[in-house]
Amino acid sequence: MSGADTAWILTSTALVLFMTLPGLALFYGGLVRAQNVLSVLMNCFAIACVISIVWLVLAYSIAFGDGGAGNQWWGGLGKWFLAGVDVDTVSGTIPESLFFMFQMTFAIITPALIVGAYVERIHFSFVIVFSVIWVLLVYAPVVHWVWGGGFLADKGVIDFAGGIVVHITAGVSALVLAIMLGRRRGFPSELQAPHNPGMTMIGAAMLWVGWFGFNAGSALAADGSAGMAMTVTHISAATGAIAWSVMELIRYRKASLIGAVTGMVAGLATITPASGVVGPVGGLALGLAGGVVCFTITQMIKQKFKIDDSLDVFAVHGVGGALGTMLAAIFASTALGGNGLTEGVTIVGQLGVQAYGVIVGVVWAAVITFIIVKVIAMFVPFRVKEEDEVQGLDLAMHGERGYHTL
Amino acid sequence: MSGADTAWILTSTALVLFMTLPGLALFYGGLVRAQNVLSVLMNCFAIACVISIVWLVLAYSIAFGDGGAGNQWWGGLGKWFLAGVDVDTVSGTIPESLFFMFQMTFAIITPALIVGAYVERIHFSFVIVFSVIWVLLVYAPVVHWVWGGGFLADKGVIDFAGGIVVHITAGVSALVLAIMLGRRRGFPSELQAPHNPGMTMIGAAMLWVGWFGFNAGSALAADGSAGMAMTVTHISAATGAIAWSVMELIRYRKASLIGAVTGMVAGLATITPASGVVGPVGGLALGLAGGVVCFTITQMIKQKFKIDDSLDVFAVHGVGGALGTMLAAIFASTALGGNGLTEGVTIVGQLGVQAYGVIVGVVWAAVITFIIVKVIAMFVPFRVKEEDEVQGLDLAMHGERGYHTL
Amino acid sequence: MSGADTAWILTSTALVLFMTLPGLALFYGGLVRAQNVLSVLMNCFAIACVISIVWLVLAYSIAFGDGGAGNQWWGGLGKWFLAGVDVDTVSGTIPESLFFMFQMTFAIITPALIVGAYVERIHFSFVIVFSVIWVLLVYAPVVHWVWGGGFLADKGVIDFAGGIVVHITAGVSALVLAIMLGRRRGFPSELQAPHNPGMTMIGAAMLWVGWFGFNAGSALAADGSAGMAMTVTHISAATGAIAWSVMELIRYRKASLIGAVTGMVAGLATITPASGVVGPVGGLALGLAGGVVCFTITQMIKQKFKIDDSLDVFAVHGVGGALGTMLAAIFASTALGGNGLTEGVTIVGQLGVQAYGVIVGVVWAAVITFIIVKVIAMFVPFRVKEEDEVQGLDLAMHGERGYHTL
Amino acid sequence: MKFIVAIVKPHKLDDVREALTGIGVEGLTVSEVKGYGRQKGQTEIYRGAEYQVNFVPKIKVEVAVDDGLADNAVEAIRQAANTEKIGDGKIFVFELQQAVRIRTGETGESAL
Amino acid sequence: MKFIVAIVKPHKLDDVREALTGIGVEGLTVSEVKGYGRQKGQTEIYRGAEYQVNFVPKIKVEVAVDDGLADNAVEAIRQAANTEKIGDGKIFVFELQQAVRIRTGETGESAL
Amino acid sequence: MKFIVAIVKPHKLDDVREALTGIGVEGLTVSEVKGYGRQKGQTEIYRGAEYQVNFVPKIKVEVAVDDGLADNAVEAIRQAANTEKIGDGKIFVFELQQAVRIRTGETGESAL
Ligand SMILES: Nc1ncnc2c1ncn2[C@@H]1O[C@H](COP(=O)(O)OP(=O)(O)O)[C@@H](O)[C@H]1O
Ligand SMILES: Nc1ncnc2c1ncn2[C@@H]1O[C@H](COP(=O)(O)OP(=O)(O)O)[C@@H](O)[C@H]1O
Ligand SMILES: Nc1ncnc2c1ncn2[C@@H]1O[C@H](COP(=O)(O)OP(=O)(O)O)[C@@H](O)[C@H]1O
Repeated sequence: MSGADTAWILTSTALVLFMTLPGLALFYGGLVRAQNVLSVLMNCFAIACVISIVWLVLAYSIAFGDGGAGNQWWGGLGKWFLAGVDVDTVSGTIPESLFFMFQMTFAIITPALIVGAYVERIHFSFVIVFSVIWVLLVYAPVVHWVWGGGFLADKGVIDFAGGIVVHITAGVSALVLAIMLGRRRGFPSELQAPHNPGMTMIGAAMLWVGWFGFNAGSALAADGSAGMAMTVTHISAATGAIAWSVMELIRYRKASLIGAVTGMVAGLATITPASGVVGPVGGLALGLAGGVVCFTITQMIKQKFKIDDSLDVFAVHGVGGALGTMLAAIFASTALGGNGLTEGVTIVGQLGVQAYGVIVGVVWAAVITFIIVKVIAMFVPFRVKEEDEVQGLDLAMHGERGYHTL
Repeated sequence: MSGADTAWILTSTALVLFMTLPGLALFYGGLVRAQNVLSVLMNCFAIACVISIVWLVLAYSIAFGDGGAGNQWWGGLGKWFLAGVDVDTVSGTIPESLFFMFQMTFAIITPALIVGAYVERIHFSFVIVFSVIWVLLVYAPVVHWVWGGGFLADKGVIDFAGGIVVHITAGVSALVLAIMLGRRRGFPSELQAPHNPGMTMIGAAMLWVGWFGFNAGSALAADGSAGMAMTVTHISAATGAIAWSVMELIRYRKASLIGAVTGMVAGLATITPASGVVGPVGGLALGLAGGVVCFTITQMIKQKFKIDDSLDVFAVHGVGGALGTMLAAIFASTALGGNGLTEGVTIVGQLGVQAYGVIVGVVWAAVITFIIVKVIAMFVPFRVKEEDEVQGLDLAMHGERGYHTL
Repeated sequence: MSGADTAWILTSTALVLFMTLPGLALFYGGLVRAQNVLSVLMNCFAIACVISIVWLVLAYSIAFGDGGAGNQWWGGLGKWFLAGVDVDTVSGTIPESLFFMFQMTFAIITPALIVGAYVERIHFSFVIVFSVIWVLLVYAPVVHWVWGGGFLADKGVIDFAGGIVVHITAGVSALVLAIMLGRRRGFPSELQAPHNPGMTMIGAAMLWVGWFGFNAGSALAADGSAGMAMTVTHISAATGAIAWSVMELIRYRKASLIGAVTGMVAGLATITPASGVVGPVGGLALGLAGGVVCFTITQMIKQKFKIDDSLDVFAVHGVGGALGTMLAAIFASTALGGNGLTEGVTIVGQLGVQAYGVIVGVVWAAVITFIIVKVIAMFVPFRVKEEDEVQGLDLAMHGERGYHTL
Repeated sequence: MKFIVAIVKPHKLDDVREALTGIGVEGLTVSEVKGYGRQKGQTEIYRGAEYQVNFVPKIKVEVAVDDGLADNAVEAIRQAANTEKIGDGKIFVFELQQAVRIRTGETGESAL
Repeated sequence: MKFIVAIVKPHKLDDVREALTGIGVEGLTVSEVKGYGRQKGQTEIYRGAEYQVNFVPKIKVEVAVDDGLADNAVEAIRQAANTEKIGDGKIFVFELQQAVRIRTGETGESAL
Repeated sequence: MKFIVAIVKPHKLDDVREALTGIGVEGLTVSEVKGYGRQKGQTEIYRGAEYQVNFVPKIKVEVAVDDGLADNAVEAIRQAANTEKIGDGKIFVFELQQAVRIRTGETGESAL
């Protein structure tokens, strides 16, 4: 066991939890109407709580257990309730309890990302039931395939910190769920503007800082790999923000704060799968690609397809994650400043592997999400009543109001 | 000296300071009227400042000095102004300057917890004088007894990260102070609702993240013990939140954000003394117990006893801390996944020791708080004038207002 | 390479980025009118993004490259785009990629500090262009002189974490820029009060916590030097806050939250250059000096000189940084609990060296800022139109509004 | 001239504005208010304590119109704001003695 | 019908509401306003600079009543809002030409 | 007595207040409102979507005056609030039947 690696992963775990609570919650909370802000915060908070228990009871075992004969597909149930793990158990160079915690924070943020698709109209009960089942059937298996020794790991898919595992699964499921749930009242022409862009910026800043734990923590060590992952992550975030702002300047003559921070998230989602294999120039390239492409898709989803993926989960995370997964194959090459592909693998070969991984992630997330939404909606209210939507979910679902002045 | 342990405790110190500034300040600030928000923030901030100086000048020495013949009772004055401590002085495997800092952050948050008892009506001068004397006469001695080699340590009391030291002392003193100060105008029937639950949630999220430093930092090492402490802490927080929310659902048909985050804090307070000795199942059990019991007591204090412990410091911290201190004896047993009690000690035996520790903490905190409040109130204004209470403390005490729009 | 040092500097990097995003942004954002809050957040955010790229492309090389024959003056262009740095490159005991990142966070916050001088009236384009050129021509060279082996390092100037490098350069440039830009409409008699002091306090708290990374991180190691730097930093922050509050109490009979947190920043700016060489008593002394002196100068700048350095960047950072740089020479002496000056150097001798460093910093920052403002203003709009100033920069510059309620 | 004050449900604001512009009204002024009436506020729960909220958020629309337009305007507001649920609100009509357009100094009906 | 507008101190709102319902008023509308008058705002201090605050937070209560109830209502408000300190506020009474209940279309006194 | 309601641009509030106190007005009440009229709100952009903002922030100034002061007051407001740009706002004048000072119970002009 390495004390130094342990020290860094303890810190990284705190950083990644911080990304969701309060980072992502604020990021999303500022973008909705004032009457729905608490409901968004509550969604993120409640997901963090229930998924923590789900992770302990079953999901960690499915993701990182030893599935024996079926290990290609899942990790089995052997590690439920952390069976067999005590203070002294080690995973690599760190305590397994810590590895469990670090990975738990990923399991929390991934379904929390989906919140952005269904804000302002979903029933709270549905959020809880959906998130639990989604983590068990979509997230945990994909983790196992990519990071737990499953079939995508065997293929050699590169996904350093979760382009497929986190961003594609969340982004694609968000799109499916948004379509099934339907648009918000007034979408797209008469929506209310984000009630508190400053809150969104605070959340974005916390995501940026926390992402150091996400990507540099994924090195699972306090070494040069972590240092370089942090560097490229940061560069991509900055470039993504600049790229998005420039797109806005060209199109609207003004660069907005919300635009800049959205571009930052796009840059971060894009670099995530590649953050352990590319160099600084790769960081620049991926941030630029993420900013420009995600900006374009965001417009298309809303304006052309009229899909109310309310806070652009698919356009930013789904698209960014897929883009980064593909570009990782290219910018990993030493000629572009990367760490190099595995001996004997060509860029084109790796691109094929990456595409395979992306497709598996997209299809699995889409199909399973479709099925579980259909099934859950039979038992649990899916969308709130129109008058609750009008009044806002804070009062309707939680009996509270976000701002009291009188 | 261990660099790895030092790295983690440097981080933990930052995390625990973050719990108070701005975590706890926001947690409390969101729960009061808009006209008192700055006063709450100022209380927490000012306590952090003055207690830092008090800790340097005297309190650290009382808590962690070598009291010689009287070491059962206090640590003496030998270490005032950190006498004898320089860059190279070591405490265990970390620099003593760092140990001093880490412990200082505990000395800051403990009196800051009490703020919740007296908001919206106390005089600012009283807050300062009371906090200084309270840390010297209540907090520092109890720290010495439990962690500094005093008589409770000798008895074998288990209090890993401060159930007795932090939560019982703060909770009990809060109750005494709330009774002595009297109720807020309008309590309990005509209070104003919390002015900004979102602010409370941000603070709660910071408390959760910071608590990793509090509990896993209390291992004073970057090892498996820290990893497991982080795990059980997290599980208990999540379970506490869920438990409280379910209680609300049963009783009011709605789960509120404020309820969920309060349950989280209850879960955290409850696990704190036990976080170094129990396993994941203990985390679940203590979180559940903390959520249910603290919810029940919160209602009783307000509705039955009509005590205006305004932000429920006693019901959450006092009760949670005591509960966790007792349950630590049970869930430490290896049969329940814990690390095991000391060779030769039975659960029942340990329960007796724990009860002894709890009683000592409760009695000491109650009696000394009663005395010092009586004495200080002779010299310093205790409660503000009624018109200042109506107008709000922000303007009356600090000449500022929380929100300017016109 | 040391894993432990790496773990701590990874953390410190996250902490220092957190100081700017969202710390400083919130600190400043709360102090302006509600109609300018997003513009302040956007200034800080945009500076973080563009300076990150500038640091990668050129500034890091200028600051920390090997300038060969001209190394007294600058580091040359050899390290542009991190040329020659890969995953395995080491700088001291940590990966060079990490050293690059850690230093980048300093390069971000320094121009962001200047934001306080020009809020509520500057054109956004000017902010961007100015910040880029300022980092290249003012910041990066001074870093090289002091920390990169340049002529001030040769002289033996003590500047542990950036009194000259960060606070003097930012503070002096802020003053020059504020004078050149002119006062806000209504200054000084009819300004609007800070729209959200609570936001300022949140930012201040984040600055405090993040400063642990700034100062204790500047030890570039997880050791006693970091522990002691953290201790003196904290003590100085607390003392600065108390000192400022007492000044307010004497003068206005009330201690405000904004005053307390401003004093805290003054204490932090003052201790920064000295944080690696003084002991706890030095921390007390520097905090006290910082609080009292910066309070006094703040009043003078506004009331006597009627300069609208809107958020007191010069009075707090410029003055605090210079004061701390001088006092470092005195409180470094072992008699006052410090680590001692270099063998053979007297306090008076060191004071001379420090004064030399301060003067070089002040003159360079003032002259170059004056020149670049003059030049940039020929090509880029400097101040917004009066009606945009009245309406607020959020809408005028970014097409957004900070708070939506209707 | 008449001065019409309508208290309506917040989500009806856009409908009311469109109805009024539809009949030729060129300007209006709105503000956030809280209403007390037959419609009761929802109970809010905090820390296990119930807070009975007496006031319900409403929007106040104020519009000055020519005498000739007054009845039309009242009717337009009524139809646009009506949901047939308790709490739909009230319309109040006042006599307006004088109106002035600040920019031009025009007075009377031409100021509207 | 009369339309009564009262400007009162914020913490008196509940007393005023209770006094009005006590005499049979069934609805009212309130909003946050800032008042300027004999009562001066407190000085606020920021960064060692004093800001003289001209405006004081007040609550505006608006209530339409039958002619018969008008005097009672004015008196009820006056008593409930009175603290005998400067800044207690004012009550203004207007003639109300018409009132309409949006939900039902009722007009006149039955609309209140 | 007259009751004057002025809708003005937010940054003109201080000028209006000074103009009114200049002619002897001792109190007034202001509130934040949103206006709809010839002046159009600025477009806001969020995530690449444009939001056309219909309402513009305005300040409502309400002041009760003696009959004798009414014309002066209207003129004072008009001059102070005038920027000669669209959206400067309106002034409305009403007949005020009664005014009461809560603190003393004074009525009529002496209550102002
Ligand atoms: N007498 C009144 N004077 C002023 N405002 C009133 C009066 N009665 C009702 N209102 C306003 O009208 C709103 C709706 O009234 P309410 O009694 O709830 O339902 P309804 O309009 O269906 O009768 C209230 O919330 C209040 O703002
Ligand atoms: N002439 C007026 N027109 C409109 N509102 C007024 C007028 N005079 C006073 N007010 C309102 O009444 C409030 C109280 O008035 P003030 O002069 O402070 O004390 P008092 O009511 O005791 O005379 C003011 O804050 C303002 O809102
Ligand atoms: N008929 C009206 N009734 C009530 N308020 C009005 C009316 N017309 C205009 N207003 C108010 O006056 C403001 C200014 O009007 P606008 O038409 O924009 O410009 P101008 O005052 O230059 O004619 C509007 O924002 C609105 O608040």
